[in-house]
Parts: sequence; structure tokens; C-alpha cells
Amino acid sequence: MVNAFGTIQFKEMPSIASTGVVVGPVEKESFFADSFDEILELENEKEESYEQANSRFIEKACTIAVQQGREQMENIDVFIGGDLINQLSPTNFAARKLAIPFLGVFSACASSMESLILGSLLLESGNAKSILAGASSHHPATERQFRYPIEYGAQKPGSAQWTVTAAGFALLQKHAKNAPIITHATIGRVVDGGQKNPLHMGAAMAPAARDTIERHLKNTNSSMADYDVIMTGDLGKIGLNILKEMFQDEDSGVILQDAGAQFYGENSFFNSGASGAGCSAAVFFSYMYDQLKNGVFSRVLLVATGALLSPLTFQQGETIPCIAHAIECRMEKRG
Amino acid sequence: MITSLITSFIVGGLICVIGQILMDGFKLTPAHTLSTLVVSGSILDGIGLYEPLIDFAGAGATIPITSFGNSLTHGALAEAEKHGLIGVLTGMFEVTSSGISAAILFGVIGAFIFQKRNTTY
Amino acid sequence: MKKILYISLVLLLLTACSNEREEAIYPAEEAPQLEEILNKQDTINGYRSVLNDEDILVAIDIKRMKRFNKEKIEKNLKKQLEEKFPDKEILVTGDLKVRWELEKVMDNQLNTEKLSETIEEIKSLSKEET
Amino acid sequence: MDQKQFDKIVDKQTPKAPLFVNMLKAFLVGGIICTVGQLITFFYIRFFPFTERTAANPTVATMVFIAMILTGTGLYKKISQFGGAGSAVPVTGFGNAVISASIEHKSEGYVLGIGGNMFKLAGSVIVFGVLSAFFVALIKTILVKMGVVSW
Repeated sequence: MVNAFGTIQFKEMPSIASTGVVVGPVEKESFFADSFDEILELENEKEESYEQANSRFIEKACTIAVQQGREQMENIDVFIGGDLINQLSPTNFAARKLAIPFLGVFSACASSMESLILGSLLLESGNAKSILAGASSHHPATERQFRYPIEYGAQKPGSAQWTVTAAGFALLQKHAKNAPIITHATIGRVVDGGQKNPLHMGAAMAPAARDTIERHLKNTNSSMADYDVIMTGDLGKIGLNILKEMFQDEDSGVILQDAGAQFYGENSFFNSGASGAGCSAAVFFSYMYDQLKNGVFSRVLLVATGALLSPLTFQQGETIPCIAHAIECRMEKRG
Repeated sequence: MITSLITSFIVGGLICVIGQILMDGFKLTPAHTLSTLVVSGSILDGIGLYEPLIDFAGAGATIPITSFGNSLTHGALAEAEKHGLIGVLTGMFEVTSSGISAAILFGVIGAFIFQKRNTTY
Repeated sequence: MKKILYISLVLLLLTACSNEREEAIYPAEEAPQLEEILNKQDTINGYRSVLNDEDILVAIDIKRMKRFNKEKIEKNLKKQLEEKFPDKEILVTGDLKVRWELEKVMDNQLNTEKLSETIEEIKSLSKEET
Repeated sequence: MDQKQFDKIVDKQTPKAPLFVNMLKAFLVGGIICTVGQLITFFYIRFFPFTERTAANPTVATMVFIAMILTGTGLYKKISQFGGAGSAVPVTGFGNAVISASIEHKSEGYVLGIGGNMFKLAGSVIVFGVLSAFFVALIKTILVKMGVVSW
């Protein structure tokens, strides 16, 4: 049921039965590396285009998620996914191979949570039983579309972020045993903070994250302290600091975390941290999922943030509109 | 010999510093910075300063992208000197730059030779 | 990083001071007048000159800080020489290539026929402009 | 929260580019590249029939060749992250822009991919080089005709 502010409450308790996360070779460096299901040695195989490689990552992640959920691919009702490339071609091409009814979604790096929300709604309405939902990004493919060729030498400022090569997909089922459930979701509004610098995404996305978190807390009558962690997708170190300062809440300092800021640890090569649709998907569906499953966290809010720009719009001098979708996950011991 | 190396180091370095100031101080993209420098090189040649700079600094002045504007303008001016106004036009079609031809040639060769690899960090 | 800067500065000073004036005319005994004019020049570190019956080639080593005015210095010297030697074709240049070529001529002690051939070659080289 | 407050926060949290350090790095890297160029120039003057002026052409071509090797092996990107404009301003940076684009777009074929995208980044340099050369030559020619300046 969508209320006036866009927060949905799920009564049927859709749960994340299993997940599959596949990352590229650079992500070996990641703080979360131990949680990933598979680390591929090759970002793109010989004679393979970056976009094809992205599709391969998606297929692998989906296969792992389905296997771990002890399901068969043909029993999956719907496949929902998105990525950052024009016309979602990598996901479309992966869907061609998977041959499951497919919904492609795009809200840039927030696609992971958007597909999860749509999947939960389909479960809630009783129209589907098993759903694959998630998102992916591929560093070279994204880089060449939004910025420069891979080998072009352009000095990156400290606010720049590194698009991760990763695909994260989750298998959603009703009442899966011993699995985190999705209780609420807040659909984001498109918020524009007036930022224009495409190499400073954290600043552009922070207002959207704030808007969504604030609305979610208000609609669910909760405060930050009620959550173990509120994790944003890919604000990066600088973006996270901006978000924390915008909240000026004493709890925000500890509870607000960011997947992108933690992704590569303190490695200064990656500047402000990680970004991309695959970043939030990979971390939420591996590390956060494990923490929930193992009972370390019992209530978390996952907020994926996306910058809705294209290379055209920022060259035309437009500001960067952003969106953030939130999902609240709980782990309860159920008989 | 050594003085030549040092002057080319200093002059070439200083031109790059100007580029860095344009990029960091004036927040220009690399493409804007390089275009600005090319136009400055061309203007400097117009007022007759770039050739003396090459005499002074050698590669320190011919290697930076400013020399690209210089060589284009120089070609146009040489024709203009011979044929007047119409020479400006004909000169434009005669000027060449080894930089462009080399970049085209090695660009294609490079694409032939090099495969895509993993992103390095 | 700063070390490299210091070292290069020191090198610059050292080399700037240690340049010895190198002067040579080939064939040596030919032209006392030429030597007189060339020795007067204060903008150069040294020169090499080769001459035969028709031509005088002079390669000058212009002082580093005067190289901005290379063209002017060349023209100026050429004018002076043309006044003194109106019947000869004169080439004055600060170009390194010509200097090295003239050094080769001197080292090999070329005789008249070979010499005029080489002189023609050098002349055509320096005419090439980009 | 209004726009002004937000801009203030962004301003405060965003690290400033270390201009002086970057300038020093650019000076160093740019200087080294130009010194290598000077060495190559000497090489061409010494062993080939080039004068100081004409040696510039083969030197530039050689530098672009070196840029190709460095770009293809992924080293140029690293040099650039350190050197900034120091590696972008020399002709090697121009070569890097062209070569990286053509390696990148090989997957779309030789005509549309490499041919069509090669000057994606470096094209503006050529466009503005040619345009400014035209206007500078035009203005100077007119001024000479008017007798204001001489060639």
C-alpha cells in the first residue's frame, strides 16, 4: 500500500531467499571481498566487448543466486534488473539467455533497490512466487560511456569515484526459511541539489538520500537509533560526510554508513570510494545479507542512490538530478 | 648540449604548469585546456614570438601542444606572405602537422596491436 | 622532487659558466679578415667556419640566453660578412646540424673537390624550412 | 535546508585540489617529457639529415609512437594521474587521447569504431588549431596590407 509519501508496507513479508554476487578482479581489493560469491579473474575475456562482459557477470550472478536458493531457473517467474549502459543492453542481453519474463529498470545506481521494490510488490500481490532482482555495473563499460576511454590519462580529483565491476542479484520468495524479510520500502523522489560536477557524484546524490531517509523515518514512525545500520549505496567518503552533516543528528555519525565509502577501504587510488549500480547491489546482497542472516544486524535500512545524468545532459550544462530508493530489511527468528 | 636539455626541461615544464593552472584553477576540462593552449600557440606565432621560443628552448617548445597551433599558423602565414589574402585560404589547405599524421597512424596500429586488458589500479 | 630541481639548477649554473669559446676556421690560413669579424661577436660562444672560393659557411654557437634573437643575430652577422666579402656566397647559421657537419669537414680534412660538394649539401640542408 | 546551506556543506567537505603540488608535479613530468623530446631531437640531428627546425617533425612522430606504447600498456594513465597537465599538454597527451579512443572503439569495427571515434577527444584541438591559425593569419595579413605591421 503506497501512502502519500511513497512508503510501502509489506504485509506478506517477502524475503530474500538467496543472493549471488559476482565481481571483477579489481574488487579483490575490496573490504567486502570475503563476502562475495565469486571473483572473476578477467574483467572481459579476449575478443569480448565490455558490454558482453557485463552480461556475463549478470548471468553468473543470477545462476549463483538461483543455485543457492535451491531453485531451478525455469521456476523463476520474473527477472528484474538494471545497469548503467545505454538502453540497459547488458541486462537485456543477459535476459535473452536466461529466458525468464523480464522487466528492465533504470534509476542509475539506485536500480538495485528499485528492482527489489518491484519484485517485492509482485510477491505481495501474489502474482509471482520466485523473483530474481538486482543490478550490475561494469567499470570499463560505464567509464567509456560516461567519461573517457579507459586508457586516456585524465587526472581524477579527490571527489571522483570508481565504478565497480560487479553484479548482485537476489532471489525473492515469500516466507523463505531463515531469510531476511523486507518490511518496508520507500520510493524515492527525484531531488536536485544543483550540483553540476560529474566527478563529484557524492555531493549530487546526498540530498536525494537525505530526502528518502527522512521520509522513510517519518512514515514508519521511527528514528535513526531504531536501526542497526542505515546504509547508503554509493555516496563515497565525501558524499557520506556531506549527508552526515546535513542530518546533524547525534545518531547519524555511527548509524549512517556508505557501501561506496567502505568498498575499497582506505586505498587512496580510488579517491572518494566506489560507485555504480553494482556497488550497492554487491554490498547489500553479500555483506549486509550475511550480517542479517547471521543475526549481527536485526533491522537495517538500505538506501541505494542514483545520479540520473547522461553525458549529454552535463555537457549541456544541466544540473544532476538524483534519486534514492530505500528498503527496510529485518531478520526475525521465525518458527 | 646539457644547457639545451635544461632549457627544454624548464620551458616545457612551465608550459605544462600553465596547463595545470587552467585545469585546477579555472576548472577547465582537459579538452578545453588543450584547445586554449593551441589557440595561444597560434596567437603567439601571429605576433612572432613562438619561433624565437623554439630557437631558445628546442623541444621544450616543440613538444607541448602549443607548437601545434604554431605550426598551423606558420604554414598559413608563409602562404599569405607569398600570395596575400588568398594565400591565407590556400595556406590553410597546405599546412600539415606531423602530430596529426603520427597520431592517426599510431592510433590505428595501436588498436591493431593492443588487446583490452583488465583495468589496472 | 625538490632535490631534482636543485640539482638541475646547479647543473645549469655549472654548464653556463664552463662553456669555453671554441673557434675554428678551415682551411685555417685563409681568412684573417673573417676571423677578425667573428672574434668581435659577443653574442656567441664560438664558431666553426668553412670556406672555399665561392662560399663561406659559418656555424655560430649562440649564447643560451641570446637564442631568442637567433634570427636577428644570424642576419646581422651575415650582413657584416657580406660587406667584407661581396664576391662570396655567405651562410650564417646557429643551427646545430650545420655546426656538426662543419666539424666533420674539419676532422676529415676534406680537399677542395670533396669540400665544395659537402658545402653544397650543407647549404641545401639549411634551406629546408618547415 | 536551502540551497545556500547545502552549497556551504558541499564546499566544506570537498577537498581542494592541491594547486601548488599539482603545479610542481606538472612541471616535473612535463619537463621530463620535453627533455626526452630534446634528446630525440639531438639524435635525429646527429644521425639523419635534419636541422634543428626540421628535426621537430620526426621528434613529434617518435613521441607519439612512445605514447602509443605507454597507452597500450596502461602506463600513460598512471603517469597522467600523477602528472596532470604535465602529461596532457605535451604532444604525447594528444597521442594518448587519439590512441586510447581508437583502442577503445575497436569493438565497433575499423570504419565506424576506430575511424569514427579516433578524434572524439582530440578533435577539438585540431578544430581550434586550424580555426585560430586561419584567423590569426587573416588578421596579420590585413594588418600588413594596411601597413600597421610587417611580416
